[in-house]
Amino acid sequence: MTNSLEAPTIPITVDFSGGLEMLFDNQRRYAVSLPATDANGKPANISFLIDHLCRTLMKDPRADLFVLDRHIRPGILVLINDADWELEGEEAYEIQPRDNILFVSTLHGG
Amino acid sequence: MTNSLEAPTIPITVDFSGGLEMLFDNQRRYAVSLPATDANGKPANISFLIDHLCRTLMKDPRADLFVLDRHIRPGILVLINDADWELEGEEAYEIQPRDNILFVSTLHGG
Amino acid sequence: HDGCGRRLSDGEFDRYSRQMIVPGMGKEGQLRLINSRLLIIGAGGLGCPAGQYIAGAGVGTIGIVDSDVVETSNLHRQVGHATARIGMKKVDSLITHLRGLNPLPTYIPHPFHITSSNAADIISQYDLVMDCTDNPATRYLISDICVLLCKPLVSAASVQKSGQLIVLNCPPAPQGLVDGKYPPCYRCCFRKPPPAGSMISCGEAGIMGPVVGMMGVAQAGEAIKILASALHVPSQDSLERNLLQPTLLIYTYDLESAVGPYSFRALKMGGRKKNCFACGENSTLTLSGIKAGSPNYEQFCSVPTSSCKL
Amino acid sequence: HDGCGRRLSDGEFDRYSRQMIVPGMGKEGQLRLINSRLLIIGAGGLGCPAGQYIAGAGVGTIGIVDSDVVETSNLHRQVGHATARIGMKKVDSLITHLRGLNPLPTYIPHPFHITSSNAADIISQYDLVMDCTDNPATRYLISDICVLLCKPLVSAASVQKSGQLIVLNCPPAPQGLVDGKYPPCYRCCFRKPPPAGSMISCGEAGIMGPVVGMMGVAQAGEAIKILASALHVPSQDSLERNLLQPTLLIYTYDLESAVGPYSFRALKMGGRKKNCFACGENSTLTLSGIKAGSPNYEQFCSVPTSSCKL
Ligand SMILES: [Zn+2]
Ligand SMILES: [Zn+2]
Repeated sequence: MTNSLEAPTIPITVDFSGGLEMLFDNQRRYAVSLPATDANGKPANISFLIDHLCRTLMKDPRADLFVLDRHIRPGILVLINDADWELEGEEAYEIQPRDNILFVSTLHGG
Repeated sequence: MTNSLEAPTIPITVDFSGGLEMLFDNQRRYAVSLPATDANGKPANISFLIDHLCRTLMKDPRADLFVLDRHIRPGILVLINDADWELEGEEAYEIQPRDNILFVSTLHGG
Repeated sequence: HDGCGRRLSDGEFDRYSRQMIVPGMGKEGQLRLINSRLLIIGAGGLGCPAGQYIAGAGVGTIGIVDSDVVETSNLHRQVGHATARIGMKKVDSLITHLRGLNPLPTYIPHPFHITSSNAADIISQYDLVMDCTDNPATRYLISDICVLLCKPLVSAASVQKSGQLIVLNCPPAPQGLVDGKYPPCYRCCFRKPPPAGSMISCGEAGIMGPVVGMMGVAQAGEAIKILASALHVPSQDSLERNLLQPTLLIYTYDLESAVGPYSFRALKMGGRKKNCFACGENSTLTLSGIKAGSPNYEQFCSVPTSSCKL
Repeated sequence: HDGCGRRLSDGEFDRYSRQMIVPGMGKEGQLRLINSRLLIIGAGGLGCPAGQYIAGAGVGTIGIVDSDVVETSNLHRQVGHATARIGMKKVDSLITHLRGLNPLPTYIPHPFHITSSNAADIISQYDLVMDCTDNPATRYLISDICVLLCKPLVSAASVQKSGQLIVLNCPPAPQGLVDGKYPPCYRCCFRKPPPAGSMISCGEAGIMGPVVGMMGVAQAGEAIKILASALHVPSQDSLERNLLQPTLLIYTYDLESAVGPYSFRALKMGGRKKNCFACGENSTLTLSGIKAGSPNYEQFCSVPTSSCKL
């Protein structure tokens, strides 16, 4: 499959919480049309989504507050349909239509 | 369609909150297999569901705390998939598979 | 004229700095709070925690209505009172506590019942009302007056292990205005009260302190955002903000299991109803009518005012 | 031996009657609370409201750990302190307030930092721990000690307009027990701390009072149910109750709109992890090791202990 404009996409929602929304133009929820496959034709997974978000939605120069070494930075939880991504396969989880992916920064204040 | 044991049913969940759970054996959530049609062959609606709940699930002699004159008693909100039933057609709303119907008693204490 | 141009004193700046640096609050939001007048009706399980955060945040004028006196059985949940103040009027006891926390606001005690006769006179002195009462008749009365006086109403209730919260009439729109999307009043959401005897009374049902506490703090949170963001000022802008999705928050506490997926539910309610008795297009509700005894709230609710003060 | 057979005094009965009649609480639950020992670590924005409801509910012994003194900038959210007590140790200030609310519990001040050296000695004196602190190093330390001493931990945190709450290690299971479904510890859920500098510090981020207040009250609610229902007592029965669905509650406050569908979310977390550094099957974590300085929590978190006390 080529990266043509007609490449199929997966409709999902992406949420940012716990302060991460500040990195994404202070918007908490995005409707995202995610390319269904990555450059190698493999089904879009969480890794690919994170990469996609950095390329298309990140409005802040401080990308390292979201991603470190191409992985989500420590201290950010990833929730797939409100379940910890560790229950779903982490970065390898293949995105399904209408999935909700939530990125939430863990808090320490009190 | 007859009322045979093989009559098709609609799988839904029914929740009770705000104290109404006390009328239903202190259980907050029930998985209900609702007959798809009423005795007259009309699709199951909220009215039919309320009647069905009184016949099959109500464990308390105080049925009038839930139903008055075959209508839900004043002071109880009915939520269809977390939306006020007035947005969905009230008693005439036709139940869909996997619907969640919530009955919640309005509170006045404080 | 709204006083939002003045400087903050050093004392104010010290005290409010941690909330002023929150994005969206700022000096402007803080001055709006300082220049606001807020009425808490009920100094019990909801009014105590609500009052603490309202006073802490620096709302400039805080009125409190309650006719009761502090009793021992209040103190597991009415955390703005104290054992040494048992027997004192609740308004005086709570103001004592709040003034100790923050001496800067002006505190106004209204040590009597809110009634059809006095409700409009009291509520007209404030910008926003918090319903922290404990019986349906008073809840309908307060909402009706708020409709007629164009005041936003932050309403909460709690019994036993359940709590409810809803922001009503915000931003306020004049009675009878129904062509478009306007926010509901209490009657739009709860058209009829429960029949006499069907309510699980708080005296027999009991109440868990943190349940009513959560609702009281949540009320303060809603009131602070409304005043600080000027969401209570009628304007096209405020109407467009998503207060137009009226939400009833319900909290269900379970003694047998930890917080879980159904502890909190946000229920989508409708907007203003064309045929609403209070705010709808043919409403005959008036301030003078209410003062003269029409409608009769006690009769409408068919129950005596609850004798259990939560 | 648990004291649950004794009678309630008239004073206790008066004070606690409204919560004792809640189904599932009763005299038995009340006596369990009275016979419980609870530790609040942090007397700030979380610890103040949490302490009010813990004291109000009648938990018999309440310890409070904090080394700070009350400052003016605390008072918009730390509602258990007072302007007249600025400069006083927070533990003494909060105990003054709580004793005024309810003189019956025994209050134990621990007016110093919790550290690797003293944590086990303090925590071992209590049945349940509430983490109301403000920095990751302390949070990992507290959780590790709770794992080793088999104490349930009710953990909350809040910054700016967000709050989080999770019940951990409840019912407690011995370190290394992983064949089956056991509840997670803090490290199971939050394996690695954020790198230095990536945290939005509370000093620059600010904090809304009702947001941290909601989390503190919610913590009290979870702690009360655990103690009153004996969910902290290891047993097959308590393991079968649905604490096995560990839930992270997140609260998002929006200054621009009223409470709505995403204000609260209940996130499903995993259970105990086999490879957890603290509670997993090959864990080398010990009390003596911690006391001797291993692991080094400050280094693990790579950040100095936060200087902003919420
Ligand atoms: Zn209305
Ligand atoms: Zn662990």
